[in-house]
Amino acid sequence: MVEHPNDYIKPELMACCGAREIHDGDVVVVGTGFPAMSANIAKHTHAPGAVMMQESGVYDARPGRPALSVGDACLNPGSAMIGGLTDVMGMFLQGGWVDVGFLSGAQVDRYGNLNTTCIGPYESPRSRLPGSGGANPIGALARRTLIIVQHDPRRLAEKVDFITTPGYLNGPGARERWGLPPATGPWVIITNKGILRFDAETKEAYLESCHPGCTVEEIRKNTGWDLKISPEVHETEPPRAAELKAIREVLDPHRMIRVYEGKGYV
Amino acid sequence: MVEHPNDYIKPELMACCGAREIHDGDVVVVGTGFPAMSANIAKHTHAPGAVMMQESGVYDARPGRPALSVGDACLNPGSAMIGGLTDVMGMFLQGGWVDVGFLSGAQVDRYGNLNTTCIGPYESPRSRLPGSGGANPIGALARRTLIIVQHDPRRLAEKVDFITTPGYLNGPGARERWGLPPATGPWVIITNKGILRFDAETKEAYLESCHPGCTVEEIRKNTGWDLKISPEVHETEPPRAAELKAIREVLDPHRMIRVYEGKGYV
Amino acid sequence: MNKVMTMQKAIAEHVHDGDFLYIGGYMCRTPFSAVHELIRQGKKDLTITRGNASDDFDMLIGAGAVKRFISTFISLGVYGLARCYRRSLEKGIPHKIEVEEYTNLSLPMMLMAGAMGMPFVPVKDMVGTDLMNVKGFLGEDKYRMINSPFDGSPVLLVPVLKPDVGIIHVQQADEEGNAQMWGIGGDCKYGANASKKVIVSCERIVSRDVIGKDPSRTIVPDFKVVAVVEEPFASHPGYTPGFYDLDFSFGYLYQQASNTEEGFRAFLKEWVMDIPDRASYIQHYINRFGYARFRKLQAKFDYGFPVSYAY
Amino acid sequence: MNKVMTMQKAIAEHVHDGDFLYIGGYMCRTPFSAVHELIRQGKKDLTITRGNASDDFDMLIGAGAVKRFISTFISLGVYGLARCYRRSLEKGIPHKIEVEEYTNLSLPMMLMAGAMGMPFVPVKDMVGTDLMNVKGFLGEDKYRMINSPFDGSPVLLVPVLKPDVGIIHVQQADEEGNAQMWGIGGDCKYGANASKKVIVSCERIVSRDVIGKDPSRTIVPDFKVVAVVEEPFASHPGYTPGFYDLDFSFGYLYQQASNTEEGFRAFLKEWVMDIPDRASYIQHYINRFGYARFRKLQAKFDYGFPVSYAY
Repeated sequence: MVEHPNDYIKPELMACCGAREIHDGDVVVVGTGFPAMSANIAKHTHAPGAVMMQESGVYDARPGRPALSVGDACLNPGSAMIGGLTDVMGMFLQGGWVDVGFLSGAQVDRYGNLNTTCIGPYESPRSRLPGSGGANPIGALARRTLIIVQHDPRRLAEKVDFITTPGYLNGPGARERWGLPPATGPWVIITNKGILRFDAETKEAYLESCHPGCTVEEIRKNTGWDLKISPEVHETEPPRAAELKAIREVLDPHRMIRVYEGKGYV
Repeated sequence: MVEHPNDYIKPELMACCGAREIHDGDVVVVGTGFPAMSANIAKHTHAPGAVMMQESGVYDARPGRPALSVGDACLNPGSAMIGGLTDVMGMFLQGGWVDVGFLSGAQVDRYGNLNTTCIGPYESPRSRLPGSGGANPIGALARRTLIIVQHDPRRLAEKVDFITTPGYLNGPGARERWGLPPATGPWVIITNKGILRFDAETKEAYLESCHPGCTVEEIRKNTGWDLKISPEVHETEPPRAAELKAIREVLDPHRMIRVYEGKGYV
Repeated sequence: MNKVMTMQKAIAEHVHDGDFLYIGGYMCRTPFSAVHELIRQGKKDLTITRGNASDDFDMLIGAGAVKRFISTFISLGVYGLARCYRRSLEKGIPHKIEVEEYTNLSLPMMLMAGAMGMPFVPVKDMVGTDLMNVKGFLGEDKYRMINSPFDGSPVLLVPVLKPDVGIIHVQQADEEGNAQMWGIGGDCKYGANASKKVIVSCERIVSRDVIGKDPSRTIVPDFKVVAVVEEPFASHPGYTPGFYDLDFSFGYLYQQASNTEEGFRAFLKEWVMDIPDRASYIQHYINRFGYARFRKLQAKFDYGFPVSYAY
Repeated sequence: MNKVMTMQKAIAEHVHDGDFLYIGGYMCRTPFSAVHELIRQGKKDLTITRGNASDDFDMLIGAGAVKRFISTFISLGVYGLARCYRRSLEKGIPHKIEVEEYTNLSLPMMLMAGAMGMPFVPVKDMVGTDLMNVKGFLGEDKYRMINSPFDGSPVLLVPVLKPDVGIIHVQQADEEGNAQMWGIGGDCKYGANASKKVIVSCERIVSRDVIGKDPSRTIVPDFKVVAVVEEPFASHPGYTPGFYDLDFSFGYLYQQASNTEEGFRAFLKEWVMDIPDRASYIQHYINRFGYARFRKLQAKFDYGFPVSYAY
């Protein structure tokens, strides 16, 4: 019988939700913070054969401190392979070897389309954001894209101001029409309130589970579109003892994860 | 006043003819034997700034023995850069950085088209040869291709059995029509009997000079097409003392070049 | 030919107003001393590019040196959005730069294609998104969609990039410019080789013999290089593997300063305009923060194993 | 996952009749022990490729293992034309193989494009020559000419290659398959990474820690590798930088033997069919030619300098 200690914090729950989406043997493109944490939890629990890479060109890094960027100095010593962007983004991602990619964004819509380019009109943005970086190719080419985002109506928007990264675009068949590889696309949206999955037919995100303490109504109120609810909607499984053990004893002994409390994503 | 010792052998003369076609600062793709010898003579005399590379991926090798192939073990230690075929053939040659390439072949025609594929029909060859290797891209992309070949009517043929490597193809404008880079193509044909150059208008090879001891008649008789003769046809300048010094004291102290005596090329 | 010179001379002689510059680095091996020199010499109307830009590009934009930016991403990493970049695009301060946006797949492929002399290169990303709807100074040439002549499937073609000058920082180079690098590469190898000429700064100049002991580490051959500058600590506040770490607190200093236009100007005066060269920059760093903190940035000793290329 | 196994097992489990194989090497790091095992196990109907083929490909063709050859060039180097290749194409002995001919620019670009997931790749060579007039088993898909959608100029597009199995020999690898190489690369890195799975033979198996001390040397990551075979001297009569030299007299032996069909059969019996594995091959070499000659092939000591990736 699986144990669920109740002394966890929300970022730990979200990291565990991400970890559970990773299968043993998966090739995972990670960024920093949450994604790295989730992938490492998976590696230390149910997916010891999962392998990780950073878009900067690093494969199977052994950082001696938590990496604060995908190009961090601590990713160099001890990694299994270091090349450049054309190696990880080209040979591995475009080459079709990447199973899982983690993404976030300022806005995401019901089809999992992400915006990391601008708030407001592109030509005269209210807020100019960093741009695609590796997000667009990861969303275009990874088999399963895991989206981590804070749950509020501005972020889970009826319409994103700019589609930086392709989800299911304008719905069923759109990715195929554009020639994106088969069996790729958004897999799940993990928020600080619940977990959304994508309907196989409509490609629209629906609510699968509410995190402990969150209600369906609260989540609907905080979603920018008329969110559909799974008939089997249930409570998100809290962090397991083994997952928390991995986080607290191995991955994050200094509990740096606390900095994410109150924030939804990295 | 330049000294011309008369104790040279024919391969030394041919190597010197090749050397004189290399300008200071040229980037040269060399093979083995003659081409390497010619490039090194140039480097030790009038073109100290010339640099050499092998298609196998080696740049500025410092071989401790004469390389017997472009992938020879002796090309590894001491070279300035080692990559792969896409580095030398791709980044340097197709990238537009190569000034001079040396080529040879079983047949060459009046337009400098070369055959290293087959003698006889392609589908049922009398003699099947190695194929293009790096020859086609060098002939297509190097600014000046230097062709070294033994002078007989079968090799300097009216028609080559197979165009492996582009010279001027079927004449003026052909390279341009195929989109080959401007200001590239065959520059000279150096044989064991004389030196042929290409007419700026007709793109046809004509006799510029006869090696000491060879006559225009003999050369015409040994050419497979009706070879045009330059009005200023003259005797090829014999090896200079400085050139022979470089060969005998620096590059080839064991006189391995003797093995080429009687043969026209490597 | 010995190409060793000062950064001042390298930038003055080889970079001209209006040039298209590839500037390498990925937090890793940022050629920051060259970036400072570009600003000091008041270069302007530059077009700049690389995948994943950071504080160095933000500084060039804030200083008004940039006209156009072929971009994939720009941020201050842990310190969030790039302030000068935002001011330029949101408020036109000091002026609004023109941006052409690609991704960390397509842009490196465009540099690779430039290095390899290809006419264009097919990529699988970008399709279906607004990245295809916004076109900057490249206009219709930002990309072309075709149907594959092999199987008819839709294929996105992007153009090649051939910068006028490539500027990179590496661990070591010889006097003629053979440049050797290890660790995170970003798009450095292809960006430099796609460029018409290359300026190399390095932590140390080594003999040609040292280069020849490990030629597989060389990413740019000397014949492409026009200047070699021995510039230890050149990447600061970025890092160079085997030499020094990222300077996180300096990154914070830049973020705080660049929050306001005045703060940015003051930062530029103190760390760039009033500083003649990299040695003085380090001197100023030590005066301001103390040698102990400078020392702390130096890399730990953790050497690997030598190899042989002999026969 | 530990993937260390014998070459016998690696070839038996991972190579099937009719497979498309990329076999690396360029005289340098030829995976000859794998080639012998392919012949010993009587694999047939293989399609094989790499730029600049040599005696290993000639032997596979002579042994009747090959149906198709995607080629740029094949010879015995200093020892002239490839005998078995000629017999196959001139006389149909043992059978006539099908050849698809490219060049040392286009074929490596096709492997690079395969590794990078491109749909096709533009190249600047081949145009205007008979290489465009002869089409083998790829038929019309050998290439396509288009006008550039950017500027209308004629552009040759060649297809990508995605071999079923890549077989390479490197200096060192760890038990999971992270493979490290230095020296002449040929088209090894892209050929291996273009393949659906990779068999790695190496001069020595090293720990993951040793790999991590110099990760920039890694050319194939473990997740693409299905078998790791520790096989010292595997390239003989080819060479491996830092380990042993080319064996010129053995090359002459092969040339002389392969001059006739009978001679080739006898050579195959003595050096392949009657030999169970690489250790026995070396044993036989020493018995036949003496340890002194074997010793002479070992590389001189000429190590370079270690580097650090630390921060």
